[in-house]
Amino acid sequence: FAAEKKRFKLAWSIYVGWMPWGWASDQGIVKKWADKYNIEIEVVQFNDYIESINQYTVGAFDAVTATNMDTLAIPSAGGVDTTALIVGDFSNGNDAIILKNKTSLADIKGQPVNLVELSVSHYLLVRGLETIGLNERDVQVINTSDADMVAAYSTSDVTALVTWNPLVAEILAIPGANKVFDSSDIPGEIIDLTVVNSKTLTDNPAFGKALAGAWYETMQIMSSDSAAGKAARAAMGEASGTDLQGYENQLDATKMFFAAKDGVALATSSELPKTMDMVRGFLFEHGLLGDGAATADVVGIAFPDGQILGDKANVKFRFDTKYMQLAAEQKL
Amino acid sequence: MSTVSIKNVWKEYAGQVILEQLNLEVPEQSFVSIVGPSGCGKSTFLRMLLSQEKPSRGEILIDGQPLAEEPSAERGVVFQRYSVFPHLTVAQNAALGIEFERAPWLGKLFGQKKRQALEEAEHFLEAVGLVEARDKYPSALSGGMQQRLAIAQALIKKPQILLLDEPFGALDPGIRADMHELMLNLWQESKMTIFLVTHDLREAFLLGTRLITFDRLRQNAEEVGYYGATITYDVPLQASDPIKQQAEVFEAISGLAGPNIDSSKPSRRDDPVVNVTVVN
Amino acid sequence: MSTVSIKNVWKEYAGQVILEQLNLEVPEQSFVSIVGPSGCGKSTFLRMLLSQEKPSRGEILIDGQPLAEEPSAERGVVFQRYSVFPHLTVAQNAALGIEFERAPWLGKLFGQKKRQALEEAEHFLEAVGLVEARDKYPSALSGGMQQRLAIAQALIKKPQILLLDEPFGALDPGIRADMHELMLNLWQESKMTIFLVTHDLREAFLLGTRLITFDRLRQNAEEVGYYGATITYDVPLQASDPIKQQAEVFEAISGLAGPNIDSSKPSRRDDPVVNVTVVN
Amino acid sequence: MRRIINRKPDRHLSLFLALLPFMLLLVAYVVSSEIRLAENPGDKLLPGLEKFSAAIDRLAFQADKRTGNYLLWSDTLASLRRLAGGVLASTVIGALCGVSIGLIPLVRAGLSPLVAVVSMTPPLAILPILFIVFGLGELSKVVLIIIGIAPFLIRDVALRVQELPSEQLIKAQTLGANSWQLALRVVLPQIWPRLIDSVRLSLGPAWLFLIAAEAVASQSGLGYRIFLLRRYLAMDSILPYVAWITLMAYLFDYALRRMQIKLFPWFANERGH
Amino acid sequence: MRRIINRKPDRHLSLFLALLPFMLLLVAYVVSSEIRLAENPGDKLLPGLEKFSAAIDRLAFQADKRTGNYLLWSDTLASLRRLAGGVLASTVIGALCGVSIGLIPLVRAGLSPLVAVVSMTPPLAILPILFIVFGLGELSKVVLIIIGIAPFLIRDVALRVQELPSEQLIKAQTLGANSWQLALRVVLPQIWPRLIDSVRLSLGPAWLFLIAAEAVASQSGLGYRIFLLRRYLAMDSILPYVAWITLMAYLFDYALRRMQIKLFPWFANERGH
Ligand SMILES: Nc1ncnc2c1ncn2[C@@H]1O[C@H](COP(=O)(O)OP(=O)(O)OP(=O)(O)O)[C@@H](O)[C@H]1O
Ligand SMILES: Nc1ncnc2c1ncn2[C@@H]1O[C@H](COP(=O)(O)OP(=O)(O)OP(=O)(O)O)[C@@H](O)[C@H]1O
Ligand SMILES: [Mg+2]
Ligand SMILES: [Mg+2]
Repeated sequence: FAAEKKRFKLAWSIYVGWMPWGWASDQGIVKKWADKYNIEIEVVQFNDYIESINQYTVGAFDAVTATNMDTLAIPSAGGVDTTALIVGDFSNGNDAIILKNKTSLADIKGQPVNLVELSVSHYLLVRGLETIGLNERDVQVINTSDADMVAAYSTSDVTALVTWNPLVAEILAIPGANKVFDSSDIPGEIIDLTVVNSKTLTDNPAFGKALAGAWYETMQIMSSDSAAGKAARAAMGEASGTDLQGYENQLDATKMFFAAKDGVALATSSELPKTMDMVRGFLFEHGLLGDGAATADVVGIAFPDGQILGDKANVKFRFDTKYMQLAAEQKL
Repeated sequence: MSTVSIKNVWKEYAGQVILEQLNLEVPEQSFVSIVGPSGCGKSTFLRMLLSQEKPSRGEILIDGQPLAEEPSAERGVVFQRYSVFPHLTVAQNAALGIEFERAPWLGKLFGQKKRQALEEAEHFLEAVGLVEARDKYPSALSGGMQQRLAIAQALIKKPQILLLDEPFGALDPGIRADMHELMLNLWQESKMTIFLVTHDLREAFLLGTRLITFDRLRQNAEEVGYYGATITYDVPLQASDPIKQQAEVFEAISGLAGPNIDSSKPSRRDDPVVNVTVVN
Repeated sequence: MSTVSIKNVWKEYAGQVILEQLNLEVPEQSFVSIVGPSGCGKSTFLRMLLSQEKPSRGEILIDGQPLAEEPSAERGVVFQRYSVFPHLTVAQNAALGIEFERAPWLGKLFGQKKRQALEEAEHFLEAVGLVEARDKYPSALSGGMQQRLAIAQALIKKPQILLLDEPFGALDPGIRADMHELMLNLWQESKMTIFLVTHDLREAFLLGTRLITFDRLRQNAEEVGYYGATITYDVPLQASDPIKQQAEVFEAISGLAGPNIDSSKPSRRDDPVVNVTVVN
Repeated sequence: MRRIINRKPDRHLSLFLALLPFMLLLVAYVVSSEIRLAENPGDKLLPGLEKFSAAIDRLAFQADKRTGNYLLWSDTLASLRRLAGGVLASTVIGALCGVSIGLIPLVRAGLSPLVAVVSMTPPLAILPILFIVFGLGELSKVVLIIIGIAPFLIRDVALRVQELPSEQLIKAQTLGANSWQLALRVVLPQIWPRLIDSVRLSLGPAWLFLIAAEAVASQSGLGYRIFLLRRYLAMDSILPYVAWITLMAYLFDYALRRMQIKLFPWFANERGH
Repeated sequence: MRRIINRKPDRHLSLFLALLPFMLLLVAYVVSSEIRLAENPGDKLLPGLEKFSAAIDRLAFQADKRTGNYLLWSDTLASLRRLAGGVLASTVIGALCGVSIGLIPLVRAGLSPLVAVVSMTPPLAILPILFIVFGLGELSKVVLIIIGIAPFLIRDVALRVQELPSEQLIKAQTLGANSWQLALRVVLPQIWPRLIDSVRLSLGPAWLFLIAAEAVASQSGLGYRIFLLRRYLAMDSILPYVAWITLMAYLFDYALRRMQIKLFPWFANERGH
């Protein structure tokens, strides 16, 4: 049954690729689009990324910003049917493996590696190790909170770590820190999404349209070289605790899909199912698909072309290009 | 205006018998003086009358009814250790009982009513000589002043039964005499039943209509703890008797008033009080 | 074995004069009895002798030297309120002073030495009749027992100056007589100087070699706080005098021993102590 | 030679002694900072003192470009509002529940195990549930502070109530007090000054919980700012923020102490000062 | 009708009253869980009770695939070791500094402002500096607990020392005690039972800081596990962990209470029980 809603809530957290939500909300762009579709959208900023996903998962929010991996691991594995509404960007260097006073990834063997366990950093590490024929058992993973990563690096206990921006930039500024592997070596695998509860979306297409409209209007402004674009980027930088320069550095390591059609392209590419297969393999191995999971197939992932990875009867993660497509065609 | 019956009451602490076989019938309007060696259980006896402690055996009846299971306004008390309320000034301490009665909800009076309560309290403060210290907190009072405050506090409620545990111990003779007068007047006026524990035999005789003594009958070091104290003398007194006519009783009792005495040596002490009396 | 000189000492609390113009020369080996109405400043006077409080004006000399600025083992004390240590048993409380002396580092003796200290303490416990309560904690003692423990605790140190604040108030006549004996023996033995605050005039006469009274000379309600108490009588006593020979002094003093008396009405009280003495 | 317990410093010595450890800390900081900066002039961990003044100037006296607010003040205002709410509510709860538990055996039997258990539950571990129940707004932040410190206050107050001499309660009953009057006139007034002590002790934890709450979801507040700056290891801004929080907390502590002495003169005397 | 303050529940009623609120909480949980599960059978926030038993079985009684450890036990061991270190060290520090501050005016003048300031400093905000000084290993976790609770213990002990009747100190001095003996024989022994109360009150915060420390950098421990589990909202495992922490904390609390009564019989009597 279609339960029409009027009020919706979006949770976003502070990260380079999601800062536009905060700005769009501040600038009234979200409200403009919500008004257009005669709904209300509340945009809530989280400082704690995981908590924002958790709150989405337990139903406090209708939409949230998350990576492809965390979407699969938390809401989807938690039984919340979730649709990737907007494919915003993929990490293209934003996540990196850093060694202290060593220059080659192979040197990581046998070292303790500080990272946020079970996060995309962890995934990056595993993928990095694969490229040189190593495996997770060849290093010693130490869970370290992201907020303390920079400080942790300053101690002699830490010789290797994996983390994301802006922490990467801060650490690389310290003499002796060397980036030995980053997400540009596995392009398109760490994808930043804005995801929506599938049921809410089906019942209320207006919500999806308003979000997509607001997002791509914002993209257009921030990608322009005009004063307005620059001001937008400066504001986003400041909201994330840095300045224009710092924010643009982060953008440089991010493959933003300013144009809706680029997002559509990634979502429909043949690489995406392969990526998702690797991601779910990683999650399965680390017990993140639910401890009852016998295989990585428990959660079904649907792609725009109708292809389904995993359990067809239990599709909980859908890539849907419909709204991006509408945006690309200026039909919103 | 209450009779008190104590029926075969025993009290033990941690397996040690403190009091045993207490039997006592106290008619209404009695003024019972209690004397006995230090540590024999006089305060314990009062605590039982107050329902602060329960007898280990036996029962206490008031007007034929079992004692209420908790302290109540019918039974007032002045404790051996000063127990006034440290957070209230002298005047507030004195008026507290009135406030409890007249302000059932807040326990506090305001405006006209408050002034009236304070006035009534003032009357008692005057009687115990504390008017000038009206606004002091107990921490700024001398020991004797605190004790007098506790007395005023208890008297103001005019309880039916009043339990006094060495209330005048910290007072100088002058004030003490004032207190005696006050006490006797109130007693005659309100016809309450009073139990007074004191170490001053003279006081006991002067005030009481009846004198009872607590002591251990059997006593030797090995058996301590097996036998408690009990009532050894129970003497009716006539308030009008001149004290010196009671010299005989005095003598008999004074021989008992120490803890380590065995009854074979009735009086090896030269207590000045006794001496003076005996020479009369 | 110390002389005490008090030179024009005043004491004020919060702007209120409590004591004024105290002047006193006490030769060594004196036994000074102090009496006075409740709240006149007797305890305050002892607190100054103990260095617990400082005089507001004037000075106190001991053997010609200014009083040490802090309490010391030369000056022992028994406080008006029982002040024994709640965490130590009776025996441990009594032995504490010995332990402080012999175990400078730990304040605690062990083995043979400990047994010896406890034995010495036992001697004093016996004198105050607390041997049987040896292993009890103060919370399980009666008021009088705590007071006796405090006495034993102070005496065991044989201080040169001993300050006693109504130490016998909570004791029955029998025990009190024992305490008197004990006190006099110790005093004769160790030749200390004793200050005894008491409300029992008889006791004051019996024990003291000198009796001083504190009182306010000028007194009317409006002026309270402006005038403090001072020494009004200072009478030498001879321990050997029979008490009745001191009747005159007695009479004079008893007229003063109340707080609200103006000197024009010397004796309106019928204090039993006084009465009895006078009839002799 | 007086015993050390009797030697009281005069005003000047007191002030000197009080400042001494802070001076030492400052010197230690400056030295360590110099050493680190000599090795790496860009070191962010222990910035030089001049960096602090620049950061303080920026945060406190220049309007933020994005929002137009003076960050330090707007953050302070936001945080203080939450803190005040949480601490006041906790104090009221602490007084009410603490007195009930300490005074009424039936309530004690029923609630004291619950309070003990709640006080032992790490609130940060059940954040998701708290947020679901109380939402993500101001309420949840206040509630986190309450959950964090109220159990402590309750238990402390209950302990203090039980420490009142039993003679006092007996006495009040003989003066005719019913339970309610007794709580109101005998127990509560004696608990207030002790409650102030307890609140003083819980101010530190209250800030802790406030900062934790602000680090999860909020757009202003001192905790939020620290969280944001931490990722850049901007110690030149973080440390002034920390110092500011500490200063405020210390001033509250001081104010409470003065208040206790002013409002409850009998208490200071009882304590023997 | 007796006053409510005099009505003491018997053993059975006590037990019933103590369990009642927990029963109510359980019922509330089960009902809410049912409601949520009816909407989304995969709901992770309030899993059904059977999920808990499965999770407990997995965590406590089956070796972890990756490490071969029984997670619950190895985590518990790691955490308890840190907790014990931190609490013991804090207790010793609390007793020593608290007694010195409470007893010696010179120390009070010098240290009490410092302790007040430290107790107000949010430790989590200055973690980076702690790391530099104490490294990232076990030591820093223990130190975080100490920084978290020692100032509270110190201040509480100091307050308690100042509450001792001044007559006792005077009396001891007339018995010839020097400051050291006085601290050793008069003050400390009377502080122990009160210190136990203070430690009981600080157990909750101690766990809190332990969990926070383990969230920063570690490979084992209850706090580590909770944060890891939080990454995929595995409340079916988190809640048993929280319950387990609470249970242990409660047992410690209980043990401390028993110990206080056993070791310090005079204290319970003084308090009037
Ligand atoms: N801390 C204080 N602040 C203000 N006044 C005080 C303080 N301590 C004592 N006083 C006042 O000093 C006076 C003398 O008190 P003190 O205890 O010396 O009397 P006392 O002679 O020992 O009386 P008692 O025989 O009743 O023990 C009293 O009036 C009391 O109110
Ligand atoms: N809580 C207790 N536990 C164990 N024994 C106790 C307790 N309270 C009192 N006692 C013992 O009971 C006996 C009587 O005490 P009580 O206080 O009644 O004596 P008392 O006659 O009032 O003495 P005093 O004249 O000295 O006040 C004492 O020997 C005391 O040791
Ligand atoms: Mg008694
Ligand atoms: Mg006195």
